[in-house]
Amino acid sequence: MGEVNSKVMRAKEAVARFVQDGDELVIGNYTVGSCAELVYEIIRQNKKGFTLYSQSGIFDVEVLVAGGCVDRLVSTYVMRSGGKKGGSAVERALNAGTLQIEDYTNFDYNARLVAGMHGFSYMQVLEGVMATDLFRKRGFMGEDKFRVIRCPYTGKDTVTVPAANPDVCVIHVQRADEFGNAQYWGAMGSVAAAALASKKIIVSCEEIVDHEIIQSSPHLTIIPAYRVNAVVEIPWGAHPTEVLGYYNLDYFMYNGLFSSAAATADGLKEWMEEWVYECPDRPSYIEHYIRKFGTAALDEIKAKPLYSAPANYGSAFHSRWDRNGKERSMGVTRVQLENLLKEKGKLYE
Amino acid sequence: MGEVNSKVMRAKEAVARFVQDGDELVIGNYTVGSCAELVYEIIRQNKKGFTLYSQSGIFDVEVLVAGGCVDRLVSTYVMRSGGKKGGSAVERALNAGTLQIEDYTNFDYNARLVAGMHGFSYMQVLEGVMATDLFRKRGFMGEDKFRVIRCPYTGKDTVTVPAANPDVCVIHVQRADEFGNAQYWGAMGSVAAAALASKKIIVSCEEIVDHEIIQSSPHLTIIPAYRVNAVVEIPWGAHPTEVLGYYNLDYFMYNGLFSSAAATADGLKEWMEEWVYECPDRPSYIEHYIRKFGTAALDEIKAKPLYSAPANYGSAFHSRWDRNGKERSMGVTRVQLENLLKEKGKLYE
Amino acid sequence: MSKSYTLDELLAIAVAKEINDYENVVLGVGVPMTAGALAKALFAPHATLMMESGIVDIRPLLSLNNIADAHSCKGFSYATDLFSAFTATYRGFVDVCFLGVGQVDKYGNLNTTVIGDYDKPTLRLPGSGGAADFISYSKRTVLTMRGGTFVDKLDYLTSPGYLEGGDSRDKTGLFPKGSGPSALISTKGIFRFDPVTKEMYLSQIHPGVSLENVRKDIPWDLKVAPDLTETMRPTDEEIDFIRDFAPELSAGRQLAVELRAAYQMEKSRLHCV
Amino acid sequence: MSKSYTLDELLAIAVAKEINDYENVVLGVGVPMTAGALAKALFAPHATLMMESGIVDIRPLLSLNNIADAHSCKGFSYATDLFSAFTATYRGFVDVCFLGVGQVDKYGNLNTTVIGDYDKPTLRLPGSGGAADFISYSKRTVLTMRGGTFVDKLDYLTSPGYLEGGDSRDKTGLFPKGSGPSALISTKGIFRFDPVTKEMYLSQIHPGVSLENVRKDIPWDLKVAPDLTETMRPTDEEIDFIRDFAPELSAGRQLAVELRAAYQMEKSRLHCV
Repeated sequence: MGEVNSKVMRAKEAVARFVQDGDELVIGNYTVGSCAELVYEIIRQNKKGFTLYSQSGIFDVEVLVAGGCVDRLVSTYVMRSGGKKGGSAVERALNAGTLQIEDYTNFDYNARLVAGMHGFSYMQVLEGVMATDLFRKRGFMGEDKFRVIRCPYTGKDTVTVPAANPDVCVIHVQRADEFGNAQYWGAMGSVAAAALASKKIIVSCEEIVDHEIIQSSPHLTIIPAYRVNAVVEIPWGAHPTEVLGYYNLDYFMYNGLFSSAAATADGLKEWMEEWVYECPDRPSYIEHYIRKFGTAALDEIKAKPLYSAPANYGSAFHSRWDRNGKERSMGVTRVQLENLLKEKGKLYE
Repeated sequence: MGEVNSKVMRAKEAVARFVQDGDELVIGNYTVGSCAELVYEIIRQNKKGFTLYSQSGIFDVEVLVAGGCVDRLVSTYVMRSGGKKGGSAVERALNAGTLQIEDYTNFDYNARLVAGMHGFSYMQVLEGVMATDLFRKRGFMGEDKFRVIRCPYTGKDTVTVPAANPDVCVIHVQRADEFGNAQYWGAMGSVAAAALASKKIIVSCEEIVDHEIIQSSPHLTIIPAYRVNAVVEIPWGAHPTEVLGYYNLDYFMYNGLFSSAAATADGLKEWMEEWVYECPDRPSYIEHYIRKFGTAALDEIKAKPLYSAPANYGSAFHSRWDRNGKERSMGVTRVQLENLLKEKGKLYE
Repeated sequence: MSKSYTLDELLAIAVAKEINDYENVVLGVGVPMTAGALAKALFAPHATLMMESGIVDIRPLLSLNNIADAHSCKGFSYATDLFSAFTATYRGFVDVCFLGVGQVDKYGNLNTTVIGDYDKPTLRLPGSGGAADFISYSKRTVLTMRGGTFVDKLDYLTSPGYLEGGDSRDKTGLFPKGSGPSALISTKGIFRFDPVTKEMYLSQIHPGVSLENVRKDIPWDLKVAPDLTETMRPTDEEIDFIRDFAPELSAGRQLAVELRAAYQMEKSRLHCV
Repeated sequence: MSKSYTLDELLAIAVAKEINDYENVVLGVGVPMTAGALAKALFAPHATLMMESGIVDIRPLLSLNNIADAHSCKGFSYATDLFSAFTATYRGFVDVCFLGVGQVDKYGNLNTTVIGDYDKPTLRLPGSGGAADFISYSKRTVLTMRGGTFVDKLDYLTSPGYLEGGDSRDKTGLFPKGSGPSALISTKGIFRFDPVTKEMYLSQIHPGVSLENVRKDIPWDLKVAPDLTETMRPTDEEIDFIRDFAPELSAGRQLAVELRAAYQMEKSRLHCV
């Protein structure tokens, strides 16, 4: 599992060490609970030239594009602030010619990561897409966006997409241990595939918990320790988005301040100046937020407990030896066994 | 989710209604915690002519083959009792010419069900198998056992297996609700794929629990209610195999009595007479066991508790209206809102 | 004398009635989710509500912020992933899904990707999301329309309806027989599709809406059912449910935006340094 | 004067030493699991032990009944499925795996499927299970041998070693470079594979075993390392660990069977009606 504790670090170090200019970067989160602070740190470090993968491009894609980090975007959904009259950083960058886009359906996008996760070079997708402009209109991927092959059993045409194995995944989860075992629950979306398809993984979490907590609930682990390069504990790390069991979406900040700002280039620039560039890390960001809006605004969205019913992982015993010192299946004590081995000439000096 | 309670029934009814002679039948469980009682009931009802799928053929495959239920077996692993000098029902049936077998690797077998689960007609598998007799030696599936196609991106040969969609899956899990939501934890193996690939699903469980228990721990659910045809509550339903959190393997019964018996045809017949045919249901089986060996033998293998740490599924609130009766984002009360709508002429009579 | 209602409320209630009890229903946010919650609460208690984010069998207690919003309910029955949610649809396990409309043509084909040129868009819309795959494989698809546009020709075909009409959808061999849009529901009426030509026609008109008012949005010569009926007016129970569950839908887009802006200003002022 | 040991214990301890700290290790039941537990407890504390059943990062407390036996430990870190466990191996995330031997030839090819005719078997063995895929894609594979047989020609090739030797494995293009069996460990010695010819040779011999004794099991002219060494005798700590963890392994197959039969008889008698 790597050197003990060597994976626990701050966002600054994690991004500096594991994110490179020109990377294929994937946002692991799906629609909810985005890895806001990791994204902000990438912008602050002025990383550039990404091919960005995002299942559902929400504010995270908007700020990365507005921050000038993204050359190419692979997505299925981009946000637009302020309705028809509003706008989006993606739209503005497309019109400025600084961004290329490749549009997939939710399934097709995810299938590329599922293929990558499993080490396959392609994955079959749902053939209905062949009737659409998603199939006909090729962006920077050209012919490779989709290719058609014949099913060797039915003889029917099968549409495929090529595997994606991004260089690095950034992802925010509820909890992790110091070794990197990352636990996430709620809407699973494509979260595990995005992380596991990637070559490097930076995990931020609301809490680093004892390894024993993880071991008691392995069904919540979506990334095993051995795949993780960095673990960063960042309370409120997804704000203004939500984390199930921790806090709700900050409607005021997200649908209010951010959305109003993002409709125009200047608005978004100003918003990012205040909330991204001038807050060197998450504690500063939260301090700024509280200074400006008070603690009540955060208190209001803190989750109340609603705990899962436990699953029993218990066993009848954890030793081959019963309470009388007898081996459970053979009925002999350790001494009796050793004597028998000696008697039968099985022991070598 | 189907009519309330209509899915809860006894094993006798579930097998009679949903298992047909000549079916493709899949044992959902993988190595541990087999659906012993459902298998016994199938044998008692003298169902015949199955193509049986089993990821790891353990005692469940042995008794189904010895019971004369199976014409064809698709598997990756069969058991053998008594070592080289012993034998197995599978070996005896092969030699008698009453059974055909198709050997896959663990992955290839599972890949057929994963393809079926997703509605694909084939799934790519790991090409190393091409160097083996698993690939070269074809059983009753002939050319369809494996087919080779070319990856449309890399141009490399890809080996594929055809999808499997068995007619019915029998499976034992820890707990389910009355609607059929089935929860299973421990070694996941190929359990979910076996169930979800199948056309019908019979779930037996140690306990039927309240729907609220399921809803609090959705990450443990491996089969959603809408896929399930029958839910059967069968405490000790996997005995002599184990169920994590409920009981351990009954070494005495399994590695002792059963294995000694299964080495020979007569031995196995006698064992099945006593433990399968003469016990009309699971309560009778357990009563017989206790009468013969006492309660201590079962008490000894009952699991002690080792509970998962809870996950918090909580939210900050569950109403759009705050404690002052104001809508959380708009800051108006219900009455204020209705008045505004009226004022603005938005209301139609 | 029963309660008066808004057109958005009428829309959501009409959409809810497209859900039958015991069905598997894929919802999106906004009108569909509110309609689904209403149906589950009032007349389809055994429907299984699910979303492509993999949350299955939810009973939402307040309107959702997004399609992955498990904060809106107290747990759910099954946490699957997006890949499996779509392949379950592909296998035919979804009875009905709901899609919002950007541009729509007379055969129920949809554009939610772009207005104008793809590379230099006049208006970049969200994209497909799950829409193209859901309308391909759900047994039925209901289109919901609050702000969209009827057009003769889409700028981009995101989600396949009946393509060129007639048997052209079936003839591709790409879709399950009988799938495709079953209705389009707007704030003015309910449109259905001719069984043979697959052309959209007006099947029901909402109370107080004139035929001319419907026709003025539609660039082709809209066909109207010979037995055109009027949509039933909602019950008090239905209206109350929506006002409790999704008051922003009742407010309508413009009023909601105004109220929110004002409330946010007020909140900011209270704390501003 | 340190403890005396059995040959099975020596075997398990030698196998354990093939595991390096920080490695990802796929184990099977029997000798490999005991060796893995020993390694994790005594000299590879950061190794991640996993099994194809999808239980990852286990610290077993007693010998396992099967490859899916989560009863043997107090929880584990990650519950994946079989499909993903194998594709993780395919992608190169498994450093070392361990396979038991039915028949083995001089190039480390294995048969665990059938002795005699496939359709009318003299001896039907278990089959591949995970073996064929693990030896294909694990970075290293260690073969463990308690009851198997060295043969000139396998009755069935279940799991690919170095095929016809030399570069024949690499030339297929099916396997990662450098993969394949790295050692075969029996109760008599440790065999490794010539870097060029890929033929198995004796690298280490266990204390008290003669070269003739090794050779009598092997139908071909076994090559022996010029610098043949003797396996280190186990420490008391190692022996004690195995006797506590897997006393049935210490007992050896025959004695274990006898003791179990006797104990079961005794238990049955106590309760029999």
